[in-house]
Amino acid sequence: MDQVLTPEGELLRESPIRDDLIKRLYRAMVVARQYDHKSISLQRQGRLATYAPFEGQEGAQIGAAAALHPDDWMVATYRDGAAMWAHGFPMDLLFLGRTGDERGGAPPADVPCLPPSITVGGHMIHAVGLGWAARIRGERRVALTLFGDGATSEGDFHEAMNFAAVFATPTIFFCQNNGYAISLPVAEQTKSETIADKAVAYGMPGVRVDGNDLLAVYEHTLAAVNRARSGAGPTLIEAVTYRIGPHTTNDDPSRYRTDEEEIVARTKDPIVRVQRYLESKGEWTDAWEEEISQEAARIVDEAIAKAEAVPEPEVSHLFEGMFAEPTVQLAEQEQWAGA
Amino acid sequence: MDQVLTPEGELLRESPIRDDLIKRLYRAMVVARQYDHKSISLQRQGRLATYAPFEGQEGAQIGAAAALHPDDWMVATYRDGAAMWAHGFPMDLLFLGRTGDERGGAPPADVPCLPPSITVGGHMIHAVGLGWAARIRGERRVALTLFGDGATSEGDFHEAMNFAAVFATPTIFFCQNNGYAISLPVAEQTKSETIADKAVAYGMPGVRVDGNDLLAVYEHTLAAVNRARSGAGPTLIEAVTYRIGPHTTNDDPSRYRTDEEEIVARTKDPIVRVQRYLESKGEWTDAWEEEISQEAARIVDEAIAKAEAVPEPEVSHLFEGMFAEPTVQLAEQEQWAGA
Amino acid sequence: MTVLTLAQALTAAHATALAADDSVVVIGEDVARTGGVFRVTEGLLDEFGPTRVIDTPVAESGIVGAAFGMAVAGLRPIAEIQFMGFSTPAYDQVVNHVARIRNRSRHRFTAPMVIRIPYGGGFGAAEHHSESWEAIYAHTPGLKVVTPSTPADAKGLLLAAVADPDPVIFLEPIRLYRSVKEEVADGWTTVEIGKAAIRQEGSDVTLLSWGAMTKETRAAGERLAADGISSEVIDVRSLVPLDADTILDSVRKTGRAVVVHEAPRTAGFGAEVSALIAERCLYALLAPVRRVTGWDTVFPLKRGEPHYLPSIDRIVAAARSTLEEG
Amino acid sequence: MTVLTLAQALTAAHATALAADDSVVVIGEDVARTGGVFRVTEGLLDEFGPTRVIDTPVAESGIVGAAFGMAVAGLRPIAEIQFMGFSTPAYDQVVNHVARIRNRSRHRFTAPMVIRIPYGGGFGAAEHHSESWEAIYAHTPGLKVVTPSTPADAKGLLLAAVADPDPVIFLEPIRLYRSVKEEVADGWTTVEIGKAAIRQEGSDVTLLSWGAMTKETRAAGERLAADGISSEVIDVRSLVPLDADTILDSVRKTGRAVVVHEAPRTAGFGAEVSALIAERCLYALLAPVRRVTGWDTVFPLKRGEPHYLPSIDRIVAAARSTLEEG
Ligand SMILES: Cc1ncc(C[n+]2csc(CCOP(=O)(O)OP(=O)(O)O)c2C)c(N)n1
Ligand SMILES: Cc1ncc(C[n+]2csc(CCOP(=O)(O)OP(=O)(O)O)c2C)c(N)n1
Ligand SMILES: [Mg+2]
Ligand SMILES: [Mg+2]
Repeated sequence: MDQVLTPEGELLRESPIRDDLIKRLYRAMVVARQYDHKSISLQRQGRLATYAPFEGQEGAQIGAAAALHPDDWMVATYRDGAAMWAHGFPMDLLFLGRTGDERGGAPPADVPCLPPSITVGGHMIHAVGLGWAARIRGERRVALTLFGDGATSEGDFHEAMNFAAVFATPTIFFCQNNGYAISLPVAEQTKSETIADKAVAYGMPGVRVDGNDLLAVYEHTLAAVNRARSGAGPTLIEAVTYRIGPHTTNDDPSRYRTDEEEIVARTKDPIVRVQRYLESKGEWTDAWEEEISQEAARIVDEAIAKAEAVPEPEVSHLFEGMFAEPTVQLAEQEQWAGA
Repeated sequence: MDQVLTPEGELLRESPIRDDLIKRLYRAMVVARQYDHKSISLQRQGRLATYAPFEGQEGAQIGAAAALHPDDWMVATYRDGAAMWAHGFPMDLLFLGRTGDERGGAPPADVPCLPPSITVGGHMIHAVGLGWAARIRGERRVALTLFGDGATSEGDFHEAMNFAAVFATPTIFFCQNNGYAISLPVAEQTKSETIADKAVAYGMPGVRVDGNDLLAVYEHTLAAVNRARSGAGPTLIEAVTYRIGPHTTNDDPSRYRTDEEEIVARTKDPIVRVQRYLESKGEWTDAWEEEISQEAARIVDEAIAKAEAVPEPEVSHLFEGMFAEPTVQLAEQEQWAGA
Repeated sequence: MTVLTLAQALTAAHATALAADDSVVVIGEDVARTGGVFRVTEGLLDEFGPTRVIDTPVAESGIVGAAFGMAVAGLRPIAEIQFMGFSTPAYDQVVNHVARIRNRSRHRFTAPMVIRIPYGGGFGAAEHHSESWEAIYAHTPGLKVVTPSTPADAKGLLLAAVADPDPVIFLEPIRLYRSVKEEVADGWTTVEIGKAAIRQEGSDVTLLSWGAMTKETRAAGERLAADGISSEVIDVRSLVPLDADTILDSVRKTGRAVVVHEAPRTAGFGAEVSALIAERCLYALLAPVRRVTGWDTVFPLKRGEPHYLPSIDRIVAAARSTLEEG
Repeated sequence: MTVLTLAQALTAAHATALAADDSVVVIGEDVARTGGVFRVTEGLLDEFGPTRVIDTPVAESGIVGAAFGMAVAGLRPIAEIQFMGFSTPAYDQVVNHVARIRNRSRHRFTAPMVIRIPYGGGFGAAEHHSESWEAIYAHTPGLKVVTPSTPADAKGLLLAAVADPDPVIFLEPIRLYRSVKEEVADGWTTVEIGKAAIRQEGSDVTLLSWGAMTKETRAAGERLAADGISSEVIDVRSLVPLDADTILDSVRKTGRAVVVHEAPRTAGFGAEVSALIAERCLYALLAPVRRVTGWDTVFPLKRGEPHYLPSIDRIVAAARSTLEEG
């Protein structure tokens, strides 16, 4: 498992990443965590529907997103709000979606990020098709898909990996191995030594990185992105991380894991280690932390306000999304529904 | 790729297999090939529906089947008549099925062999469940499933391999890599170096053998069967062979491969090499060949006669297979159909 | 007798089946450790052990395909799909293998298994968690399709499904898991598959529904009764086989019918019920059959839900219209 | 104009679309090298090259899922599933993604793609090669579902489907691929999706069908005409959107209807058509609507086929019964 920055914040080898970028990504992780924590409390207040926390996975998501160009495709899941926001998906739309509103699935025209996939496994092949299309159209865009360890058990993972390799599509398979598929630990999901090893079955390079190590994640994702962009084909990246929170706000992890395990996991926090690193280089101060956390709070609060300002959907909301032009049946049913 | 017997019939290393068994299996291959050739001519005469020839794959199928106990499960495909027959599936039922009659799918109670799978990929997981059940019930039966190279592209292959490995079911995945999925060559189906390599993704042993080498196939399948029976779990076997004939009697291979390729493939015939080997040991004579080929002709002809003696199905044939007890709707519909 | 919710009745049915028959196994995602998303299989792991209560990787086709193999080998698997929206990856196994092995092998091999699928909306869930696809299963020859709406039916139908020699798609109305409580018989108790239940006898109009919609339908019946309209309320319960006699006898008596379901309207199972009624008792019909259904749209997320699900008002209005017309 | 079979018309439509629009790609199993099992894509590889005419590994979910990604990215893929029996592995992609991305993203992302599926029986095929599952696609909000029964419709509907901004399930009646020939317009020509075709005007009874069954239905119409019974023969053609007006206007005129399909009866699309008719023009009905369908059985293998498919006799008998009754 490749690591650049230890949990204690020391650099194991020279990183090509400049400190100003590291500071930018550190700030992004801080914003993401506030978004995550705020989402949980909003859900408790009944202002959001079920929420799937990503605490502990900020390094993986922010590091991966940072390796993309703005016009590269991102195809992510219900747990990837940090990555999606970092790729330009407006935070207010993430909140809006979580209130239970389809309007949260419509990013601006210049944000090539699909709405989060709720089904596990089905979305990876979409990133194959998106990248494939870019190549057919002569664009130099790549497509990165995020998914979890559990998704690698679905047949669709196999078909997506195989198509990507056979057709050498510019696709990056970014797996966040956060230890569990709801209650099932990775050791009971597969007998392969690592998830990265699965790339062998497709003649695809597979790399395993410390997913809580922002620098390692960024470095390897960038390499995979460049490889894809150059036409050399797909890469599987296994980012080893941990889901600090419950599977969703409905889940009770005590049914399947120990507090000790969570305590140990917390010592590997992806944000703390970057803070320590920056501090050691004199790039981190309490004042700056104060500044960015206040900024983060403002960003999150503004996004919530914007999301909650969206009026309740009308009856037409159900019908208008179905086709470019409503069918006779839908027009008729919309009338009945309105009556 | 492990090989014991060369195309010229010379033994590369000592084989544990006794000559009388080799003679028995040689005879089985001869019968199988006559069944195959006869099926093609019957199809041409309109006496069988579409047929999928297995010429060239007799070594793989007879060798694999020989490694099973009579009460082990076999789950095979439309191209595996040789293996099914060798495992006890009556030849007349194989013919009957090919005439287009569901009654061909009902082997005797003591033959644990499912009707051939027509869908590609879906049946492998059945061998996982069958083997799993045997273990739960405390039986020492194993389940062997035959499938082609093309089937490894389906998501169901992935889920079957993963379940078998995770739950250590007594399942043997026997892949006949015959070079093509209809028109698609293996090199365009996957970028993994070999199909056996795919076992790595499941932490499962994978072996690659010369599928035209009866002895190598038998040895490795027996090892996998013993391993499964001992509770050590599943194995993937890639038997490298070649489909000498068309995909089915509807197919025209000249659209996707050259005659040269077929000519070269014929030099690796699985039957000829065993004949040469036996001859070298003084175990093969023209007289014996004459004897077994006449016997084979008799077996095949009797099976055809038996199959063609089965009367045309009545209307009730459609309805009686649906449930243990017909539903009110089916009973009603059967009346209408009869009227 | 014990007072149980529908979810508790299902748990009891599982425990009863596992205790009564060694060949019964429970298999699915998170069914063992956590007792399932809805806790329906809670406690079974402790009581019956990991050999018979099995947590699987996330692979629906694998779950159904493996359970199918187990069933062919003589076990009686109860497979759980976490939500109906996730039943589609297993659809090929269900349609092409589970539903067909008996016919393909002329009874030589069979698949006595139950596939449990929580279904329906109304709880503000994420996408894919509120689907009602009963019609796509009911249209598949070789499957039985049942859905309970009371705790007693939940236990009785599940045990009947486990004992059934053929595969049964067992649809569990999520919205009713905890909303109803009633006395349920202890031990082994069954409800015959293929029989509808008349929840309320009446003479003016027949109201037909199944699953969660039985709740609004019964309420509509009460609302109509308050206005002196006598409705016969039928819980179809078993879509395949369908209890046509009970349905047709009722409509012959009332001359009017309203079919309610939350699945999309076009080619929903309500079309079969409506067609059946009009084809079999046209001359008894005093007014056109009305269908009150979900719309031909994707099931909406939480905020749109109120506009989607058939309401008591819509059912009442449809029933009234059949009286005004005829 | 050129005289073409239905299969040739489809080939022409592919060539026309590929030539007219760079964003069109053809993807599926054996579609390039061999031109597909039915040779419908014959010659396209040579003319348009491997970048746009793509042979894939055997993986239906992969085919549809990759085509979906391509469509979202602005291409117009035509994906082929080899036989309807093999469409189920892709069902999850179709139902949960292809049919939903527009709604999920409020028009921000769309999937303008065509999924071609040869379907129906009557040619003595192996298991899984004769299915008619139109109902399970018609029941899925977000999909259009069409099926041509003439060469001209085949070309016109396929080009309309390629040009459609939404996903279209394009069902090709295998039995008709080579059995009919007619003049087909050259170049780009379309048939509007959502319009039924009246193949024969009549006044006594309306005969409705789609796909391969239109053949027996037309023949039944002729048989009836010989006996002085005037039948209006309608090729529904587009199941979603359904041309209700044409269907209902006809039944209001004739007062009698027979719906024919080869799919299993229960919850088949015929139930929707029958229900629609009885719900919308009950008072115009002189006799109950009759459904002439395949049975609720697995589609039989070759030897049983004659007992399964709706015959001209069965259609004629059903039509007569509507006249005797009313
Ligand atoms: C096809 C499908 N099956 C089941 C589910 C229910 N489900 C939601 S998340 C999840 C676990 C996924 O685990 P993983 O891929 O590791 O992602 P994580 O939740 O850990 O981020 C499951 C089984 C689903 N959403 N889709
Ligand atoms: C699910 C499914 N998709 C497609 C087909 C059509 N089909 C029949 S055989 C075949 C190729 C299978 O190739 P392989 O697995 O190598 O077996 P082989 O025919 O070479 O023995 C295909 C695509 C099918 N039967 N099932
Ligand atoms: Mg996980
Ligand atoms: Mg092959």
